[in-house]
Amino acid sequence: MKNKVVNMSEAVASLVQNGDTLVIEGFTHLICFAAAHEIIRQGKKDLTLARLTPDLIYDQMLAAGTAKKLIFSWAGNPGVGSLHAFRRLVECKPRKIEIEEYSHFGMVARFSAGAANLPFWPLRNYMGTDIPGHNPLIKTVTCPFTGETLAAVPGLRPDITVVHAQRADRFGNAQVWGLLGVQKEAAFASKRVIVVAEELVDESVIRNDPNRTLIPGSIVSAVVIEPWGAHPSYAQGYYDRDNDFYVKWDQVARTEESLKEYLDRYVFGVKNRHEYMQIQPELLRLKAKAQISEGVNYGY
Amino acid sequence: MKNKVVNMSEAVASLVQNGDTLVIEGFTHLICFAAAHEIIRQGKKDLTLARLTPDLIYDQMLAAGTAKKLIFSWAGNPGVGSLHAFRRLVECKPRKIEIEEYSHFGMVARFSAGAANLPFWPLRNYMGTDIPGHNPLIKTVTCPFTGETLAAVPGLRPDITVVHAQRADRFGNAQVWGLLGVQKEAAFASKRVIVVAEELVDESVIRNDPNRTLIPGSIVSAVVIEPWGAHPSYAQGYYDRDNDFYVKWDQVARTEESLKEYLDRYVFGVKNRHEYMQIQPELLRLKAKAQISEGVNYGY
Amino acid sequence: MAIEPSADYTPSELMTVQAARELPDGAVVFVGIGLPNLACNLARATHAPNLCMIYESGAVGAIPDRVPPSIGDPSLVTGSLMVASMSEIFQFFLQNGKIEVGFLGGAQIDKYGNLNTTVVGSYDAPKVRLPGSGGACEIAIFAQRTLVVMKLNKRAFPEKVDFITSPGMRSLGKSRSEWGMPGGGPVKVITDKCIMEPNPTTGELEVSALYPGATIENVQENVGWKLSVRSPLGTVEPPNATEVKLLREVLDPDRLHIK
Amino acid sequence: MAIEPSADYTPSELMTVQAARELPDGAVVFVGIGLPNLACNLARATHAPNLCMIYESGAVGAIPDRVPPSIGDPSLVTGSLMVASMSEIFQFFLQNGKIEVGFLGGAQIDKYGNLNTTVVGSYDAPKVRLPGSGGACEIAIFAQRTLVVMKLNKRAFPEKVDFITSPGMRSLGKSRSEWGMPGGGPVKVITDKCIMEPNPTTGELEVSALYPGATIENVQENVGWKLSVRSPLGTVEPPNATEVKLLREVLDPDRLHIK
Repeated sequence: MKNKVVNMSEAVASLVQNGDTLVIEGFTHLICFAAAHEIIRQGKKDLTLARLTPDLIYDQMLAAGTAKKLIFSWAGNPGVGSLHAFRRLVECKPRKIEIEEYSHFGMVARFSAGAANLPFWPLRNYMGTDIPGHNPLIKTVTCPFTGETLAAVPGLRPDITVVHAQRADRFGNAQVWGLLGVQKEAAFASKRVIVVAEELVDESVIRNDPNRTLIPGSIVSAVVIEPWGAHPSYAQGYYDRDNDFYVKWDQVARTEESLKEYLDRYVFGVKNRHEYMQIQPELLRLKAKAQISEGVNYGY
Repeated sequence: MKNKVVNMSEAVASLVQNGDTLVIEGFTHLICFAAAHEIIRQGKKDLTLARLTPDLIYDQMLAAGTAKKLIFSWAGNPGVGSLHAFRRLVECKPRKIEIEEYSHFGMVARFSAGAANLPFWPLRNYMGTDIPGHNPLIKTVTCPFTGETLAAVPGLRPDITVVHAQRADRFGNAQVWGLLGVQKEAAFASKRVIVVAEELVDESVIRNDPNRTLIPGSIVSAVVIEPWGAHPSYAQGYYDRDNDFYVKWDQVARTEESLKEYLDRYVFGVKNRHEYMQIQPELLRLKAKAQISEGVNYGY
Repeated sequence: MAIEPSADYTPSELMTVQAARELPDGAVVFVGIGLPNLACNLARATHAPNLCMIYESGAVGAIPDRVPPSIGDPSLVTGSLMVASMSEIFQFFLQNGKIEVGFLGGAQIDKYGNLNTTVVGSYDAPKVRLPGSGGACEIAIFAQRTLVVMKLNKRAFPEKVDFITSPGMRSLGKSRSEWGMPGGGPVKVITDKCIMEPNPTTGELEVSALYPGATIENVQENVGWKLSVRSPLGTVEPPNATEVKLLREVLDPDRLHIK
Repeated sequence: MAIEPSADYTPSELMTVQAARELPDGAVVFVGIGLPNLACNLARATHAPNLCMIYESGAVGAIPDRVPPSIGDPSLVTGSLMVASMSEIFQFFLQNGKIEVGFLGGAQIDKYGNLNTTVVGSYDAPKVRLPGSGGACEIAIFAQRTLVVMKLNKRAFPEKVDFITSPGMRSLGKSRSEWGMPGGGPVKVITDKCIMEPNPTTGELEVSALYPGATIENVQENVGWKLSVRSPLGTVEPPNATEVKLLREVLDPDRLHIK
């Protein structure tokens, strides 16, 4: 296999195209803000952003004008409240962006179908709710054995998915522990995959514990090594979630002006994640304490 | 949660009923021969045995007269050749047992649907083959989005599934590494689950590395601690596969008489797995060598 | 455990205690953040030490050593029993009927227990755009029973919600059984003045117990439909000193959730 | 690497070497046991050090340090790159088109490359009951291309197989594209006397290369349909000394697979 390590700027320039359907997943855990910031810096546009929880990361990308459409299931600031940039775009008629809305299960099903190369995924869901009434892509399918009517959602095949991992080798074999979200499904569903890792490790580290591998290098287009690349999200065993930042964002995003100031300083005002960390040395307080698991025997 | 540890005899007596659909899974790895032997000893009958690879374990159960039906996808002796007891039952007209045959993907799909409580599972398979022509449970479903015709198999919901694991706590939280097969899907699909573990560990060992947990105690009915319970199959990190036994089985199973002698000596001739190991001290040569993985940091 | 009643308690504390008491020991509970999380931890610390807490983020059997600000907090993973992928959480746990109790809340709940967490006003021209379903829709459909925890307020308890995100006992003209919903729906709505339960025949939420000091009039003036009242009305044990002390000193010392 | 031809080699060695040479460096290969496994390991040891070997058992990027007697051998896990569940193997890898090369064999192959591993005789009254599909059916349908490795023999190469377990270029009256099969099918059938390839138009297997010393007559007398022969016929480089030495001394020293 060939060495796929590049820097974030190269990865985004070569693999993210205007108009792409882009996925940066990670459920609370391992959300790759570093990739989002570089996409904003490079002025990518007309993206369709898909993600269960748009979270601050897509609030920032929406505010920066990168997107024409959002596919999602929960658009809030977890534990805090609203996503204000998102709300400014949808609390008006007509909306300033397209939206396509599911529940979490529906989004998980869309990624699962995409990863399995199936055109749809069946689920027993949505009866008695107003969700399908506002989304024509939630249809029904009849079970050929029981005759039951089930909900069905179409497979989602992103052009590009960014997977943040704790560690990866230079070929893209990526290992994750802690919350797994739908990162594996999103990666296998995607035409192209960028792995962003906290730490570059030798292939032998991966081979030392193969059950930890989330995605194999064979489906990966590029590897970016970006310590602290998920801040203000977190990486189990590397650094804690910056809950203060999530609270602060509620104020930052409340007006277009304060949000723009944030982007000017922390996104456009730095060249890369390294500089982002340099101007915020206080973030090092989030470094994880050690709670190391014990090894298991892979011998025979 | 309550302590669910019982011995194999109690677990089988209370949880396996005549006429049940029974699954003992494990793909080459972690096949629970100890449970099969106890089921044979207790004279259970009219079972429907489901498993991707019937392997020696179901060859023995078929020979012992426990089953009325077999649901499977590959009935051979891996790396060796035929399952002779199986062949004696099906190479005649009419067959002496019912069979229901899929490919591996079809069986995986049946367990996946069962675990997800779906009545069917779609797959792009079986076109141009004679498999569906001999199995009316392979049907088709039409995608509501693209109009494509896909294959569909029905969900499989066993009455009882035996999951062999490297280690478990007394509540049934079970951890597995190495090959995972379809054990998780089979367990979640099943009405009742017996976990058989090589080693009883404290709950704290499970909590020390939660990403290794294959199935949670909340779906487990009983826990049996049975070292060497998978022999002649293997348990990664505990003992190697007894490849010699697989080769030898080809001779043992070739006639009803020699197979009966085997069962008389190694199944009916012992009370439990402990005695089975005592009369074969040479098996200790299979004990695994150490190749311990490194821990990861779960701190934050 | 002390059974002496607490000298004082806030409405949030009262609601949390009522919710905790609905959780039997050993139950498998799908936990949301905020008061439900506190209620589960309170139950674990008192009568239900073996409660199995599952989060839609994938943490199973979590024992967080801090108050988790989000359902994906790292403290939910460290020391948990299992990490499941979200595909497993929704398919193998929820859709498969393995979740006994689910917690729900929302901006609006109506007389059939339908919940709205999507939009106030119309979907295409929202007055307030809320976050949306998340996992709430499927929790409402699949959990064997759900508990709703919400403060009374006329805008939050309309006769009909603006958008049904999570179906209650009757929605879009059909009952749960007519829709073929596997779960039991909202068996209790725990408010700050009373407990409501669905009428077994009509599915309408009716007052089943009043808190000490509350009156039916207090409740009715905060609810957008004509309330039925069960007879005899159930009683509610106020929080005891142990429960209040645990909430204040151990489970939410920084008052993140209990105001 | 030595390119001196080997002084002697067996038909199995010749087949294994031909199969190995079909594997480009870096390819993702779905490996079966026996000769295909040896062929992959030989390719890894010679021109394709970065071959990614995937087994239906779930081992990805295996580097076994012994000859694995089964596709679920523990040696395939120790030191591998990833363990995938079988659900992932079949859905995310195979059905998702991520497998470039699949190896197949069988008791019978017919003129369209259809393979039978299910039954000789009729399904309901078998002369010989074979193991069945395992993953072969879906490997044949989904792998970007498949390689078949089988020794010539009149019973093994009938005009029509008794049961189609794994579809070839044309089955049950339709071509692969008419069936909508995603994979490319059997691009090469590697026998002990020749290599066959499907005719691009008709899908019939025809002789594309003869091994040194073999004749069309040798081949035809072992095959149950009238063989077409490509013109010009391709040539086949016999095994070189390095390849034979590797097979005999390192990869299969106990002659488990190579007879």
